[in-house]
Amino acid sequence: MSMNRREFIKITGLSTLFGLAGKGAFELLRPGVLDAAEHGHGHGAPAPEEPAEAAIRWGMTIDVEKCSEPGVVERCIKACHSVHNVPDFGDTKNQVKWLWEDDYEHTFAGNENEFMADHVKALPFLCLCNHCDEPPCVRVCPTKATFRRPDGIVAMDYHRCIGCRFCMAACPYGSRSFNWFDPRDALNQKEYNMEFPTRMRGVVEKCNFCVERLAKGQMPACVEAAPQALAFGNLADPDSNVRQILRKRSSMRRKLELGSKPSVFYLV
Amino acid sequence: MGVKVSLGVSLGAVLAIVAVALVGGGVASLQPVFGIIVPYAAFVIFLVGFVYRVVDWGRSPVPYRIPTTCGQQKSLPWIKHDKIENPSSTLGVIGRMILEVFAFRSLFRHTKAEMASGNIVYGASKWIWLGALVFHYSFLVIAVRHLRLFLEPVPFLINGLDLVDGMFQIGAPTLYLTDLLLIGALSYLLARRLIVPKMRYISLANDYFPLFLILGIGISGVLMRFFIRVDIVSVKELTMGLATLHPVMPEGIGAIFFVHVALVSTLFAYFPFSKLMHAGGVFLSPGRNLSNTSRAKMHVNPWEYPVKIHPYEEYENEFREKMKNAGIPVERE
Amino acid sequence: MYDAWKILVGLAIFLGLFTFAFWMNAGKAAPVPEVKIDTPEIKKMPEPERKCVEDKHFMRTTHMQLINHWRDQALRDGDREYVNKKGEKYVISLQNTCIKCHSNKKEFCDKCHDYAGVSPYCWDCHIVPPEEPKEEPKGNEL
Amino acid sequence: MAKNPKYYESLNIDYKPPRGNWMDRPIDIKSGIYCYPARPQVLKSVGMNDRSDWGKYWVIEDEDWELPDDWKERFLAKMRDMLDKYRTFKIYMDICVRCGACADKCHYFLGSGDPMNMPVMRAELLRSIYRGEFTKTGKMLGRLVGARKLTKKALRQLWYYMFQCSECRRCSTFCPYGIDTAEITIMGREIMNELGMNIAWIQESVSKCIHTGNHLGLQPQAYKECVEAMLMDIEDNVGIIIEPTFNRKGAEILFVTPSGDVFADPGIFTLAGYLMLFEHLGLDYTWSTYASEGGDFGYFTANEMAKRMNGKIYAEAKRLGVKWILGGECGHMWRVLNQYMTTWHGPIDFLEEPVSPITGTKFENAKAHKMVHIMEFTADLIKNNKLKLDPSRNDHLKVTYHDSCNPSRGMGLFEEPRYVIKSVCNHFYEMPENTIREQTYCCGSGSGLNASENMELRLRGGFPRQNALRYVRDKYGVNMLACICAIDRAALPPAAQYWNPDVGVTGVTELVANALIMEGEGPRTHNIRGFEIATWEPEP
Repeated sequence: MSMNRREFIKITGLSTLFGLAGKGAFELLRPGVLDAAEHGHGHGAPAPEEPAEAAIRWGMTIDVEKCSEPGVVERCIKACHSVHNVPDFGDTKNQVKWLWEDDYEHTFAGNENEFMADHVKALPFLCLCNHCDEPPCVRVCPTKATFRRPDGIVAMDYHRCIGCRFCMAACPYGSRSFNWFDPRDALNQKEYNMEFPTRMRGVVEKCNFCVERLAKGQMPACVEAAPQALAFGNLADPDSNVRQILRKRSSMRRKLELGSKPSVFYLV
Repeated sequence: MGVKVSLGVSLGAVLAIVAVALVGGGVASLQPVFGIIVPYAAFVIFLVGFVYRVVDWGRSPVPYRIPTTCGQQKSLPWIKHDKIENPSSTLGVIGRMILEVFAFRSLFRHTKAEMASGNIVYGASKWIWLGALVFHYSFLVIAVRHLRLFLEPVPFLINGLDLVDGMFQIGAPTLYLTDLLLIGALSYLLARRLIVPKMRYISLANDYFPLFLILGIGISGVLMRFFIRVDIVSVKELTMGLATLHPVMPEGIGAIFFVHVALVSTLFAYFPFSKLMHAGGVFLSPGRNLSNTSRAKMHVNPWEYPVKIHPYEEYENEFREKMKNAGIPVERE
Repeated sequence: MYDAWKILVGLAIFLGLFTFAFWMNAGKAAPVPEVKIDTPEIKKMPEPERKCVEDKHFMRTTHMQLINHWRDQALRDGDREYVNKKGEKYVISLQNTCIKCHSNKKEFCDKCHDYAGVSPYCWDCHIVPPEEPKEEPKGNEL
Repeated sequence: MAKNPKYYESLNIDYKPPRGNWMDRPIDIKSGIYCYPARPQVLKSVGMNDRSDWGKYWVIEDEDWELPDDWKERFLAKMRDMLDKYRTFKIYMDICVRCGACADKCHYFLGSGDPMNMPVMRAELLRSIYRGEFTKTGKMLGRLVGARKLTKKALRQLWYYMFQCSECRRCSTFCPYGIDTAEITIMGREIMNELGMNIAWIQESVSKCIHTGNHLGLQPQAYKECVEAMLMDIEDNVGIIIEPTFNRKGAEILFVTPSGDVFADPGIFTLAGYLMLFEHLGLDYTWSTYASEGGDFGYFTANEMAKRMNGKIYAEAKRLGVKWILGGECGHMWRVLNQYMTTWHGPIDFLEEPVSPITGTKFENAKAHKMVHIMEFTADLIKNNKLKLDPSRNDHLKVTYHDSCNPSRGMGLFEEPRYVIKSVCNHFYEMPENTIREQTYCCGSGSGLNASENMELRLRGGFPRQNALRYVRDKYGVNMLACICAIDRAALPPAAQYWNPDVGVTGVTELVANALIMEGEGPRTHNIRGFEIATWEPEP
């Protein structure tokens, strides 16, 4: 555990303070230092801020028609929510959701295909965090609790979340939920997934593309639950499964006009 | 003996204490000296010295009732009396003292006067008030927080204070706000003495020394919490030993702990002999703790003695003829 | 002494405040907590393998910083492998590495934390393993 | 008289102190700043610690101040005695943290830039001796802890700066511990008084007062003449004939005012104001030639001397058999009356609790003391509609009010004079808030420093007040500065002449008398000063 500059800053909590006070101020005082410190750190991975050709960009394809098969959507949602200890408060107002079902009009509100086939309009759409390439939620987070990993996953550090909900306002897809109550009140203690933590009251949460499973070489829980409908892979690799699928099938992405570059593709 | 000497001596003294503690704390056989004997001795010096100083002040009476009046006196019933700034009752005095002790009321009045193109201009200047207030309150919270090492079980309120102080939950162990504030405020108070020419002129080594000392206490504490870790359970074993009067010296406590303790002990022992006695003095200062009622009630001076007042008889004897000529009545024709 | 009554009351308050801890502790012993490492998971291990990721002294003084560092390493950098001073590798996970062995929070974590007045917020999110009912302390054992 | 600094020179004040330790600086005793020393024979005449046993006259410029061989022992014995007698002294020596809150609050510092005039340094002069001679740490560590031994140099320095403090207490308002530098100065002066080291201006006044009853040394017939001199003016300008009484037994009220009011312009117009007001009310009162001084220059020498001088007032009240005492407009007179008088002489059971014979108001705040301030008295009259007033007679005046420092910070008399002024003047403007009420400035000449040889000090010390005055003069056209202190009325005119040449100085009671519609008065075309009201331009 050698102590480099970034760690020093982190341990004393100054990085957060600088985050709050504006990194710009620090830049003014010591131009380049911060960048150098951040770039100098790490395990070979470039810092998240760095725009560079990444080797990995995780993405997902959702075959909408296959999702309409009975039980698929429910199975996916249950798999996701139970593995991540997502609470169910039973009402939409306080709902916490990582993966959920919505209809065509809501999913593509504002840029519906003008004369979309009727049967498509009637299909259920699985919604989740789009793990955007240009995530607006990351830009607004004052504590950097939300950040974009080098592999394209938009991740959250719940320890840092202060519950300001700027990210919820910034996300165009409604992918984020706020814990108005202690989530453990709405979870069955006997059904806890002991390998994954819960959240606490006052923080925002969302889909994490199952980073903890990817680390163990597993597929995301939803993909595992419905392999016929969902596919997951590296969008940066032209030969990956998802790229091959996308080469063959026509797809849609949500709210492309916003320029956030979602990584979830709906196959229609 | 200029600023450099004062600064050098003060800083040198603090560094010397650090050095002695580092060396001594590193030697196992000396650890009981630095961990037990020195703290006990310093604490006793503090208590006895403090009480002695206050009692010594008490041995001198307050012969006259002369508080500074910073507001309207109590006079005619229709004139609004300033009960706090010019108290006429014990209650008013208590109010004034509470404001003074807990909010540094008088320091809050602080303005700065400067010359600008031939005129004196006055500016609000609350920084010294803020710096002093932040320093004192941070120090208080830090001191109270340390009770977790001297009480078992740790009272709910102390744990609560700990949580509030670490409420930003930055890092682990969590960063205390008061640690930042204390060191920030002390740095301000020190910088002010060094940078402002007037302050530099009036500052003595015994102004710099306590600043360096408390700064040293703060820095060694922060180092111990975040950088040069010590086993807190062993530390509490030691501190509980002190607090239960059954001192024990656990093994394996790092030297940084002894540095911290040595500096704190120095502060305790230094306190009664220094300007830090303002902590007791502020309560006893007759400039603020008296009511302005000497016209309504007689204040008795224990050593008052009669004096020779030029008697009227002598006066009349000397000027009788002149008085009679001027038509001024006299006692004896 | 003049105003003796007022001054003595003030001094009594002063002495009371500063010797508060002595009075509170009078006649009490404050035994140092002993942590238990007799969880089923640890018992399963053969004696020589019963060791934590780092040595005991390091863990006692610095575990919180290690965990904090782990958090950032795993969560922010996606690096879930910890190499200790001896070069041994461990998976970085509070839930799956630390608590797997130390499944007795009450007897292991809380003992010292309560003693030292430390209230870590780990358990706000991380799940405390259910402890076997017979290990629950029965009332006050004073 | 010392050469006064030119206006622009005075403005060239640098508040930045020199480098280095103050203890190393040579003492530069400047003429124009200090007052002449007291003469041994004057001290002797009042039985004070005279210098007759070593006898030499004392020349300020000399390095050697003709001190007795045992001067150190005398000084330190007196200091020990004072420390044992005054808790204030001990605490104020011990608890200063040198926070610097007082540094730029002193009018002498603001007017001179001399760093030793920062109140904290003035106190350090004595505090350093306290540390070096009375504390163990000071004896051991010496200069390191700001301690020094009592030397002739230290004594000279102490004397020089203790007589550059007018004991106005402005600094103590800002001190977080209420350390009252005025008290430290009082202690310092009293200790040095033990060596006969006082100043002529104070000591001559003390001597005269002990002898004749007033600082000016007016013998009874002269005092009476001075008062009566105003009667003709009043007759001319108001058309009223007044016949005041002196030393009259059986009067209800004894009136005591500083003798400055009977002698010098513009105080005499305040005196005329008293006469007219009391005549109008038909007050049963008397003047006294024996207790013909409210002020107390003894206060600037030693506690005992202050008490000796002040004692005449009660002695005279007792002799004449009055019911209570009314006090005129004066500064340190009222500080002494308020803070010391009852303790010195009390309990005062030969007088009655003061009740206004006109309104029946009981002055409960003076229950034990039995003495009422003229502003309290007049404010009560106006509030109860007992005075017919025509404030338009003061319409040619744009008035501002100088809170005289002693009644402000030694008493808290803020609203009464304002109420009175606003009732008798239509044009009243406050000076900036940092310069009034509890933050008011001294006139620059208080505590016996209104001699003429120290005019530079007085003008420099008067600068902050005059600077504030100039602000309202320029902004509102203020042309009259009202005050309730005789030293103000003596000291503000020369300072105003220097800094604000077109602003006059007046006592508040003069304004009252000018506005007062008296029964049987003639046509009021002229004010008390004898100027035609319509065309009058105030002269300083």
